[in-house]
Amino acid sequence: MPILTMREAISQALWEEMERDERVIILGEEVGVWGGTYAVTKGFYDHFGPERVLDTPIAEGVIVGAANGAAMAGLHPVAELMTINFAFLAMDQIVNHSAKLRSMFGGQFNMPVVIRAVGGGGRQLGATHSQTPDAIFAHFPGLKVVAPGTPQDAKGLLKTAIRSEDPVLFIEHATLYQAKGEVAEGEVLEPIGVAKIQRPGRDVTIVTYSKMLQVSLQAAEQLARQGIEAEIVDLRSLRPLDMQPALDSFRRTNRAVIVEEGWRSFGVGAEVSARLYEEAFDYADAPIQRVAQKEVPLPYNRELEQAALPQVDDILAAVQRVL
Amino acid sequence: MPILTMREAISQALWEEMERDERVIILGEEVGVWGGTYAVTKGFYDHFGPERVLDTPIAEGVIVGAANGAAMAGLHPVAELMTINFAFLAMDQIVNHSAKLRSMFGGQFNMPVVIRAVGGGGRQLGATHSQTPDAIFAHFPGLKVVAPGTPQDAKGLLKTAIRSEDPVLFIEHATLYQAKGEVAEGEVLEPIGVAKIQRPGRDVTIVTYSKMLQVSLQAAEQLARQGIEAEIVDLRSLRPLDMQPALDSFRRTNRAVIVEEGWRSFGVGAEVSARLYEEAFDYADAPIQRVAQKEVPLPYNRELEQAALPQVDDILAAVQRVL
Amino acid sequence: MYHEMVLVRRLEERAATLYQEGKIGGFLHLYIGQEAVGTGVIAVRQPQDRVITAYRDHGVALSCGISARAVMAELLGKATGTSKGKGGSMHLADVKRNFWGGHAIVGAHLPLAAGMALADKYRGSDAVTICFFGDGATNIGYFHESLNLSMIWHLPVLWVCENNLYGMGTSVERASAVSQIRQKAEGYGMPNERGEGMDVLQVRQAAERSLAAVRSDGPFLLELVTYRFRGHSMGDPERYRTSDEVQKWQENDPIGIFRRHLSAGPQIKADELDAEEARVADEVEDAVRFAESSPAPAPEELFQDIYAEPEPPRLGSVSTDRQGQGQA
Amino acid sequence: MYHEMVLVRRLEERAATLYQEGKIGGFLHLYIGQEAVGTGVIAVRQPQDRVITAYRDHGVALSCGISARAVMAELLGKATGTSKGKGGSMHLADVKRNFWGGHAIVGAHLPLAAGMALADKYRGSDAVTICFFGDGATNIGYFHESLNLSMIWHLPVLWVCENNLYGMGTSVERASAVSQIRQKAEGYGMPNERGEGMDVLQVRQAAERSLAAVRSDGPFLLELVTYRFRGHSMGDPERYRTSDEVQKWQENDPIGIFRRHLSAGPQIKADELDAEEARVADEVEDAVRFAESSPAPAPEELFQDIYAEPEPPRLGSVSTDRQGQGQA
Ligand SMILES: Cc1ncc(C[n+]2csc(CCOP(=O)(O)OP(=O)(O)O)c2C)c(N)n1
Ligand SMILES: Cc1ncc(C[n+]2csc(CCOP(=O)(O)OP(=O)(O)O)c2C)c(N)n1
Ligand SMILES: [Mg+2]
Ligand SMILES: [Mg+2]
Repeated sequence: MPILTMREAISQALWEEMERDERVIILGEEVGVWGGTYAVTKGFYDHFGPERVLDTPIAEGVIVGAANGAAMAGLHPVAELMTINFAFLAMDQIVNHSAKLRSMFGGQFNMPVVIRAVGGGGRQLGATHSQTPDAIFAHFPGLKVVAPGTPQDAKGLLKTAIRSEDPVLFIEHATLYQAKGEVAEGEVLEPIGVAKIQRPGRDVTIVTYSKMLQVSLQAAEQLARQGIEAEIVDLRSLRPLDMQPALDSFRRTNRAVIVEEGWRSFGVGAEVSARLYEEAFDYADAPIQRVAQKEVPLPYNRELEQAALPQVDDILAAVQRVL
Repeated sequence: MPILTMREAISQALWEEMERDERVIILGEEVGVWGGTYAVTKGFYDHFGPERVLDTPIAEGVIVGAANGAAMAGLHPVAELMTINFAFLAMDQIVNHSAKLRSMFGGQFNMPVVIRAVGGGGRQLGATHSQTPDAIFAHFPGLKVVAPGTPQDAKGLLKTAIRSEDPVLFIEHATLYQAKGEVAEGEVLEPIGVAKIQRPGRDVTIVTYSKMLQVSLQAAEQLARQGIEAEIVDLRSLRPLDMQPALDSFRRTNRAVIVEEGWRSFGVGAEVSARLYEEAFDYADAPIQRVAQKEVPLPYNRELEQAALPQVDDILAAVQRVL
Repeated sequence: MYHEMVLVRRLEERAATLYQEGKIGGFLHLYIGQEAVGTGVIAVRQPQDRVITAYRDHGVALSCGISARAVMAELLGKATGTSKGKGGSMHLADVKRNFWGGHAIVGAHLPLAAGMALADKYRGSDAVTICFFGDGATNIGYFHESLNLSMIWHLPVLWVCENNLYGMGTSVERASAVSQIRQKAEGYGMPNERGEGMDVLQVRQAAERSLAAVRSDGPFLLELVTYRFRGHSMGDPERYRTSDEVQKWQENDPIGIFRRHLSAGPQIKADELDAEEARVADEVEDAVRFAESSPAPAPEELFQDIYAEPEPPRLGSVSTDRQGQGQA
Repeated sequence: MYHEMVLVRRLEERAATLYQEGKIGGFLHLYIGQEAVGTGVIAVRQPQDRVITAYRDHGVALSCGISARAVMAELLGKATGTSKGKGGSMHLADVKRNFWGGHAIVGAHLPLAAGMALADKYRGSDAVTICFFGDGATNIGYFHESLNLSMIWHLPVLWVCENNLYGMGTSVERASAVSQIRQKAEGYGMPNERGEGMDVLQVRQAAERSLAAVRSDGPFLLELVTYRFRGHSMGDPERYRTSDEVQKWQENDPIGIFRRHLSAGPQIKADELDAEEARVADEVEDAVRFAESSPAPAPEELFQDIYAEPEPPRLGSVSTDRQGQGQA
């Protein structure tokens, strides 16, 4: 199978869906002439033209709002938020409109909008530009929240999201664009709302997603050298949240560690932990551990920032606590 | 002790702090001439004048943003958001600015701002006007999130919040304003970040806050008639989240039910459940239960809306599951 | 148009009493006094033109051709309502009639209007999106972002500001740097007009001109000065205005003005108008009967309509569903 | 002012190389080409006047009197930096010098400026808040809400738009309905002026006039037309503009223009200016030495400064702290 970077996989998904369906348009800051601040839409403007690749003013509220309106009118717009930190400026459009309009009007129309947003820390961008607030968006029924951790999933999930008749917040990770991985030939489609075992193992269950999937896989390598086989469950989407693979794994290993990049409190790990206990209380041989970001606004200084972000060693320590 | 309604208690807290400290001003939609849409600031405009009670345009971004700026300059502004649903229009100011400016600039200045927001469902206001998204704000370090469930706490916590040098999101509940309770005479101050046992009991621990405290107390009454004594822990603030009383109680009862009005997934119950297990794993005799809102945008129709909101019966059923 | 205006008036008067009786819940914002605006503007729209407005939407909904029955049923939260009883007074809509709602977050529907117009333009349709909003909504960021976008992208939107002089209890003068909303359009170099909003014939003319302008040259801001005779919503103390002021405005009641116009003309007799009013009265009573006898939405409806697509099957097996996960 | 402008230029040129060497991380937005704006405007501010700007803040920080050492140390993330190494290039600040930062969310500091001015007005101070922002920032809702509020409340804010013709890669014409930013002020009835931004003397005059206008009559929008010679930030492909265009602008380099002014006058000799440049070179090297030899923030600093008040004691006892709860 061909090896692609995350960037190439996402770019291919967008390109293929735009070729496939005239209803797909892209709008956002610097998606056109610039080619995307992360070069994801490089070449799109020249190929698809300014009618389908729209550079917007710096105005997140109307970027998502106009995408919502275009979706109401039957297009399948892909709105790009330069980073998920700016999603807070479009919060009302995302949680009050993308997520609610369909049901509030009794299902009269669909909201086939995709909101792409780049998240994650680790690039010394300071407190307002380094967040991983994925969990808060997953709190809202009506929305679907997808966050792939491999090129295969990025391509397959984004294509599914664009074809979907429902609103999808598609979260990419700024430090994963260079990550490489195999991507199947031909039509690649992955279902939204289905978690996936990314590494089999018998000793401990690690539940994670997005960038932390890669960090968890590194931790698993080291654990393997110590004879500890970690099974890694990639949630892939936070809403719908598919707990089945994690539950099946936990019922076998009886030990779980949840790894997320965002802050611990009211984060993804809390929900996953609560559900594991709700569904498999009797299988827990040790307290489920959460590995997450220290609860601080991320500082600029590199060492401080790295100290705040979850590292391989944090995962290893958490695994030791459950064994 | 005098009996006050929640409205009177909140109004008194604001009034007393404005009398006490010239740095306190109020700004928001309809806080002045109208007297507050929930009549909390009735009479303030005439007494304190337009310089201290400012009617704003409908522009939540600049309401909270101007409050942030005034706080940077040393005032203790109280910004009122007509409902917490509109906080999404000020999301960037709340989570990127109120919560982060102090640490991002190395502690050069404080952010003594209070953001009052009315939340909660049950009034047939439809999907965009009925939310209880408290948990998502509690996800952000730098912010303090307070949500009282009794008049005594409302008065004492709001006064502390206004005197605080840190940013506080103070969440009131639209259907609690008429709720009555005893409020101590004289200076009433309650600490932020300290949970409280609102009802002692030996059989099961119910962890809750805000409106659901009242609903849980009703459930406890019924349980008492069946000979089941529920201990009710009121979190009072979600950040800081004081787990000590809940942990102490759980270690005694070995059974816990968490009750919140908001949606279950990625909500308050998830975090509390995760922490109870992390700290008191060996004390759990039954899976901790979460009682929360059904995961739907709240509909207008009264029966459907009530079916989605947590009721006394849901709490009773959850308690049965843990006993 | 006379029938329409009287229908709005009577239906809302009836709704007010039903609200007092507790049969209507939530918020109820009456359009009474502003009927000429919605009626006059929508009178000139073509079928392909989309309409979207804020929560004060009963009049606009009826003008778009939604039946009194469907409106009243929605107010009573019935399954036969425009939004199956899930939206309520603030969220009427009927996309078959190109009426896209009823939106309760102030200003938030302006970006939606821009987006719908973008879609029509993209498809090469000559449809215009007519977006109604209040004076208070022109102070929020959405207004700025949407008008700017509509200009740079030449989006076919007719921006209609219903300036009823107050946003809740705050007068335009206290909330807006300029008291003529039309002046805000100058900041975008957008053609604009400020017109009389109580005389439906003048409204219709202004709407005709501006709608034509949008079809040929792009966005246009039409400000119509009007007044709401009732409180902002039910239970408004109205401390912010005097009863004199209200009375003075009530003297040019849009229905009265139009009735005078009609009676002035030769063809229409007063008794015909009275007959019209009688027909409206029947229509409203029929709507109330229909609504009251309509079924409430079924309990399962709570979990319907949230997503267009079912969840992947496997999720169903997670027994948290039993605990009310619903669509999560 | 000459010293100041040259200092900004040289310090940033040095910062650019340090960025290439990986000693500076994150984003680095250079002010090179726009020095006349910050220098000329801040030259006329009184000590009580507050200054706030966006992330392109090195020049404004230096003009406010922050030492090259403190700026360079912040860029290198050192404990001796303006923000203890926690803010970085985009978040310089020194409230003792009434410089309130460096803000990285486009437009978000405009409401902060309005609020600071509100506080000064409330206290009866005659301080003015000077708020710098880019052309791109004038399309976001914050701009609209803040300018409107400043008008209705007569807040003493001097709104200074640094129109460098682009917001990242998007030209003013493509992003804004009006290419003259000053025209947006008309929508608020706000006095305004569009001026030359490359000649520091003209800038200073315009700033003097407009600052006086704010002190006497309230908010004023001053648009200064300028140009950034470098990319938006490090690693900008610059597909959106031609090198010819950049070259043409570089011909009226603000430092060159000012140098010609000075040399024209009788009192200043060219060699004095050269000596000045030499002093600046030393100052920059000293700043780099200082920054590089400064200590990094201590590990404990990670949990400091987040809250002004310690948490209630009891919380400490919850052992989740051990697991890195930090201040939660
Ligand atoms: C973002 C937001 N803020 C506040 C409110 C509460 N609110 C509902 S209607 C209204 C007044 C709107 O005034 P205007 O736009 O003039 O419309 P009118 O009611 O006069 O028709 C307010 C403040 C809201 N619904 N949404
Ligand atoms: C709300 C928000 N959206 C997008 C960005 C990304 N961004 C940073 S700078 C910038 C361009 C700003 O242009 P302008 O206001 O003209 O300032 P200039 O860079 O030209 O000085 C953008 C889009 C951001 N920081 N904040
Ligand atoms: Mg109005
Ligand atoms: Mg610019």
